[in-house]
Amino acid sequence: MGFTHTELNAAVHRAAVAAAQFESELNAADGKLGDGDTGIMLRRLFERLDAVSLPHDLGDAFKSLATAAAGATGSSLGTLLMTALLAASHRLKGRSEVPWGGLGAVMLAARDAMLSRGGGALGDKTVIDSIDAVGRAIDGLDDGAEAKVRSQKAANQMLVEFRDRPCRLGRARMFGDRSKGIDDPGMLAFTRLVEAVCGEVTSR
Amino acid sequence: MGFTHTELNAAVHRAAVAAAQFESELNAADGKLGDGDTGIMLRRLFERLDAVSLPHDLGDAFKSLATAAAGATGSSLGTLLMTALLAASHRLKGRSEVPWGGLGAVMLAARDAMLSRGGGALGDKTVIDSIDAVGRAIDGLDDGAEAKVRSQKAANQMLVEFRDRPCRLGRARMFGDRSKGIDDPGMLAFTRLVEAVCGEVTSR
Amino acid sequence: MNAADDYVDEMLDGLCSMHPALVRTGSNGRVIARAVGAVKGKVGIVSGGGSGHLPLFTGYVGEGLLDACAIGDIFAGPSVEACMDAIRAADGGRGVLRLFGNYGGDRMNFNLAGELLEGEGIELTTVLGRDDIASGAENEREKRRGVAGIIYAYKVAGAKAAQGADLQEVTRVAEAAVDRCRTIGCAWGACQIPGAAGPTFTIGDDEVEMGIGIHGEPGIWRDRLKPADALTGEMVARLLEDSFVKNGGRASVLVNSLGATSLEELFIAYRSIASLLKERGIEIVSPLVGHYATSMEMAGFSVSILAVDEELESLLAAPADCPFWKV
Amino acid sequence: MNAADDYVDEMLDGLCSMHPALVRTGSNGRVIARAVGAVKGKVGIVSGGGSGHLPLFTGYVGEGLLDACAIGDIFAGPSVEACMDAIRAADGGRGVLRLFGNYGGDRMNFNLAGELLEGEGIELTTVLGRDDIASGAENEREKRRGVAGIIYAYKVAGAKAAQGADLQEVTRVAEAAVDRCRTIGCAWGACQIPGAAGPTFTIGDDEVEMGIGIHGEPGIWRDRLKPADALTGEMVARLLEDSFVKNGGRASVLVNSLGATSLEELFIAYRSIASLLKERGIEIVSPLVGHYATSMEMAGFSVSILAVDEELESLLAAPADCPFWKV
Ligand SMILES: Nc1ncnc2c1ncn2[C@@H]1O[C@H](COP(=O)(O)OP(=O)(O)O)[C@@H](O)[C@H]1O
Ligand SMILES: Nc1ncnc2c1ncn2[C@@H]1O[C@H](COP(=O)(O)OP(=O)(O)O)[C@@H](O)[C@H]1O
Ligand SMILES: [Mg+2]
Ligand SMILES: [Mg+2]
Ligand SMILES: [Mg+2]
Ligand SMILES: [Mg+2]
Repeated sequence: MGFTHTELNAAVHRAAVAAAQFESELNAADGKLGDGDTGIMLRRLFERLDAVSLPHDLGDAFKSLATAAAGATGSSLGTLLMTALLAASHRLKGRSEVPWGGLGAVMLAARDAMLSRGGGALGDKTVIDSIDAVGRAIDGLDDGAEAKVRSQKAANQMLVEFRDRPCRLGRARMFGDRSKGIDDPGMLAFTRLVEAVCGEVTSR
Repeated sequence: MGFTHTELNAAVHRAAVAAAQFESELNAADGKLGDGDTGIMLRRLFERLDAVSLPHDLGDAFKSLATAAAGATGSSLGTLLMTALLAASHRLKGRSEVPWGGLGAVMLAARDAMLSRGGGALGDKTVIDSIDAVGRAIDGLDDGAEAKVRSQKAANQMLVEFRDRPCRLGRARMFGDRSKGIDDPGMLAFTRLVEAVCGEVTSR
Repeated sequence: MNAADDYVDEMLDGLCSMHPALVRTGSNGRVIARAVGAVKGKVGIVSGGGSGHLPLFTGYVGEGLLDACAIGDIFAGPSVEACMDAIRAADGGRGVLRLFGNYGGDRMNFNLAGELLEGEGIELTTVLGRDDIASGAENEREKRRGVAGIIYAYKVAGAKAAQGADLQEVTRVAEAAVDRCRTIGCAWGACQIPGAAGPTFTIGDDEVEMGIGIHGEPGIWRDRLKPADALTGEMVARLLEDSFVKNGGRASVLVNSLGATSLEELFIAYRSIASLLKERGIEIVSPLVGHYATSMEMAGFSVSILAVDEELESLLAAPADCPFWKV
Repeated sequence: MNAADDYVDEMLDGLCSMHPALVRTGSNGRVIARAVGAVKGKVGIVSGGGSGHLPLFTGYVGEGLLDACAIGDIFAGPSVEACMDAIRAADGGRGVLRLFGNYGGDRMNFNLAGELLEGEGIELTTVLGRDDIASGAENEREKRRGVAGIIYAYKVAGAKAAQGADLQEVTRVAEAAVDRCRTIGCAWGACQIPGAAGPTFTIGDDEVEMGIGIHGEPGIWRDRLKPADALTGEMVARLLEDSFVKNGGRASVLVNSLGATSLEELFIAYRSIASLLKERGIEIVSPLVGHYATSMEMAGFSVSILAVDEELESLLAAPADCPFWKV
C-alpha cells in the first residue's frame, strides 16, 4: 500500500506533536540571528493543520492544508510551506493514493515552487536545501520503511553539511559570516519534523 | 564692623563654591527618597546668585539676589530660599550695615516667611528647622567670629537631632517611617552651606 | 540627549521650531505661549510644571486649551519668574486662571508669582489638579496631586474661555473637571533624569508598582508583574469606588502611556477597561489612548476617568488645536 | 499584556473599540478596514505587516490614507489569507495598490494573495517601501527594507486616490514618495516580543547601534552612546549623501520614536536636524515628530527625509484623517 490520506493525516498529527515539543529549541535556533519565532509559528501552524479533516483526494487534501496554512501564519517559512502544499495539491489532484516511490517527485516539485516563490537558490542554506536532499534521497524508492530511514538521514546530513556555511537568505543573511556554525532554523525545523514523522515506525 | 554687602558678597561666593563641591553628595541625599536634584539645583542657583553685583543697600542687595533666584529655579528649596531673601530684603531695606547681633533676627524673620510660604511647621524635618536653630543660636551675638562657630555647631546639631525622626513635608513625607535615619536633603544642604560660609575664618 | 544642562532649552527650541504656533518667551525662555499672543477679551489660562512629561504641560498650549505654560527643569517646578512671565503672556484683560498640579513647589511658585504681580491689575484664580487617587486618601482629597487627568481640566476650561465666558465661569468648569476626574497609574520600569546618577526609583525586572506617581513617588503596593486585565481590573475598581461615575452614567476615559509603554499595550488595556465600564452600564465618550502625560521613558500606564455631565461633555467635544490634541 | 497568544487580537479589539471608524474584518479578524467600507469608484490602497509597530501599519487606515491593512503577529508578516481579505476589503472597483515594506515574507504573501485572487477581476499594482538606507547599499536600493518613511507613501497615494486618480497615477505617486524618501534609525535599548524568552537583540547599557532595523536587524556600527547632536549629525549626513535633496530644496522630515524614546528627546533631535538642514539651505515642509512607526518599547529614534516636489508637497498637505495622523 502507498501513501493515502490516512498516512497524510498521521504525518500531520506527528508533526503537530513534534512542533509543540520542539517549540523552544526552534525559537532558540531562530533567536540566534533571526526573530526567534520559528518554533511558536510552527506550533501554531501545525495545530491548525492538525485540526483539518482531510478528504480522500490527495489533491483536495493538500489544498485543504494549504488553505488552513494561508490563514495560520505570515512568516516566510509558513508561506513557503503553504507554497509546497499548493504544489503537492496541483501534482496529486484526482489521486487518492501515491506509491512511496512517487513522494520524492512531489517534494522536488514543492522545492521548485518554493524556490520560485522565495527567490532563493539551492545552497542558500534554507529549508529548501533540506527538502531537496530528502526529495532526492527517496525519489523512486518504493520501500516505505526504507524511505523513512533515508529521509531522516538525508535531513540530518544536510544540517551538518551546511552548518559551517553562511546563510544567504532570510533574516540571517544580514549577518553574513556570523551565520557560520549556526544551524538555519528552517533546516533544523524541517529535520525535527522529518524525524517525528518518520521515526520509530509504528505498526500499520 | 558689622555685616555689609562685602560680607554678603563673600558669603554668596563661598556658598557657590560649596554648592559645586557638594553637588553629588546633596543629589545623593535627595535621591534616597526624593528626586535627587537638590545638589544640581543649588549649584545652578548659587552660580546665578554669585554673578549678581550687589548694591550697598542691603535691602536692595537681598532683593537683587531674590530676583536672580526667582529666575534660577522652581524647586521647593529654591523658592523657599527666595522667600527668605525677600524677607531679609524687607527687613534690611535702607540699611547698608547690620551688626552681627542683628543677623539672627533676620534669619528668624526669614524662617517665619518660609513657614508661611511652604505651609509647614517647625519639627517637620526641613531646612527651616536648621535655619531656626542657627537663627536662635546667633541672635544678639555681636561677636562675628563666635557667631560663625555657633552657626556651624547649631546646624550640625540639628542634623543629628532630626536624623532619626520622620519627614513630615516635601517629597520624603510620603515615605513616612522610611525617612527615619536619613538626613533631610534641605537640612544637609543648609548645613554644608553654613560650614562653607562660616568655616576657617579667613583674614578680613 | 546632549549636555544635561541644555536638555530643557534644546527640547523647547525643538518644540517651537516644529510647531510655529508656539513661541518661547519669558526672561529665561521658560514660558511657552501662543505665537499669536494673548487673545484680547478672552480669559487666559496658564499652567506650569516640570519638564519630562511631554505632551504635558507645554504641549497643551493652543486654541481651545492653554494660553501659556511655565516650564521647569526635568521634574522640577517652573521658577517664580517663569510663572510671572506666563501669567503676563496669557493676560488678555479678562483675568487669568492658574491651573496646575497640586505639588508643593508649584503651589509656592504660582502663589508667590501672583503676590509679586499684585499691582499689575491681573485678576487671578487658581484651580489645582488633584486626580491621582493613589496620592492621598479620599477624605484628604485636597492633598492629592494632579497627573494625566489635568488635561481634561485644560480642555473644558479652554473651551469655556474660547466661548467668551468670564473668569468665574472658566474657573468653575475647570474645578468641575478636577472634581469629577480620577486617575491611577502603575509602572514596571523607571526613568532616568538627565545628569542624575541613577534612575528615579528602582524596581525589579518582574515587578509592577500600583499607584506610582509621575516622578516615581511610591504607590500602593508592589508585586510581581500581573496580566494586563488584572491591572486594569484593579485600577477601574479603585477609580469607580472613588469617583462620581454612576452605573448608567457617561464618562470619558484616558489610557495614557507613562513613556516607554507601547500603543499596543495601551489598546490591550483600553479593550479591558471599555468592557469593564460597559458591564456597569457606563457609556464612554471622547476616549483618549496614547502618550498624553509621560515621565520620560518610564514603563507603565495610567487610567483616568472623567464623569461628564452635559456641560463637560459638550466642552470636551468643542474644537481644540494644539500639537498633541486636535478636536 | 495578558496571554502572548492573545496579544494581537486584544490589541486590534482595543484599537477598533477606541476608533469606531475602523473595523476588524477578514476570516481571522486580521484585517483592519474602514468602517464605511470600500469607497466605490476610488482606487483602493492596502498595506500590511507585522504587529508591534503601531501606529504602523494598521493605524494609518483612514480618509486620505489606507483603505485596509493586513496584520500579522508581532514582527511577523500577515498571512496570505489576511492579504487576500485586505485586498478585497479595499476594492472599490478601480483597482488596488499594494503598498508595503520590502520584507521577503510580506512580498511572498502579497504576491501569493494576488495570484490566488486572479479571476476576481481586481486590478493590482505593487509599490515596496525601501527607505531604510542602512539595510542595503545605494546600488542595491531594490533590496532595502521599508521603515517609518513608508507613511509618506501612504499619505501621498491616499491623497491622490481621494482626488479620484486612477490606479496608475496613485501607483506613480507612491513610487515617487518611496523613491525620494530615505530613513535611518539608531537604538540603545531592545524590545521584547511577547512570549519570547529574551529581548530581540542585546545591547550594552551604554551603547548605541546606528542603522538598526525595526526588528532589531543589525546596523552599521555599534559604539558607546553619543550626544544627540553627534547622532543626528551623522544621520543627516548619511541621508543627504544618499538622497535627492538638493541644497536649496524642500523636504519633509519625520523624527520618529522607536518606542520608549520620549518626545523630549525627539524634539532635541529635531532641533539639531532642522538647523543642519537650514545650514544647507533646505527648507522643511510638513515636519512630523512623534511615535509613527515603533518597535514595541525599543529605545531609539529614526529620521526620515522626503525630498518633495510640487506634487508631493501638495499631496502631503491634502486633508487626511486616521487615528494617528490628521491633516
Ligand atoms: N526566501 C526564502 N527562501 C527560502 N527559505 C526561506 C526564505 N525566507 C526564509 N526562509 C526559511 O525560513 C526560515 C525562517 O523561518 P521563520 O522564522 O518562521 O520566518 P521569519 O523570518 O519570517 O520569522 C529560515 O531559516 C529559512 O530556512
Ligand atoms: N513645603 C516645604 N517647607 C519647608 N521645606 C521644604 C518644603 N518643601 C521642601 N522643603 C525642603 O526642600 C528640600 C528639598 O529640596 P529640593 O530637592 O531642591 O526640592 P524638590 O523637592 O522640589 O526637588 C527638602 O529636603 C526640605 O528641606
Ligand atoms: Mg523567524
Ligand atoms: Mg529634590
Ligand atoms: Mg526637584
Ligand atoms: Mg518572524
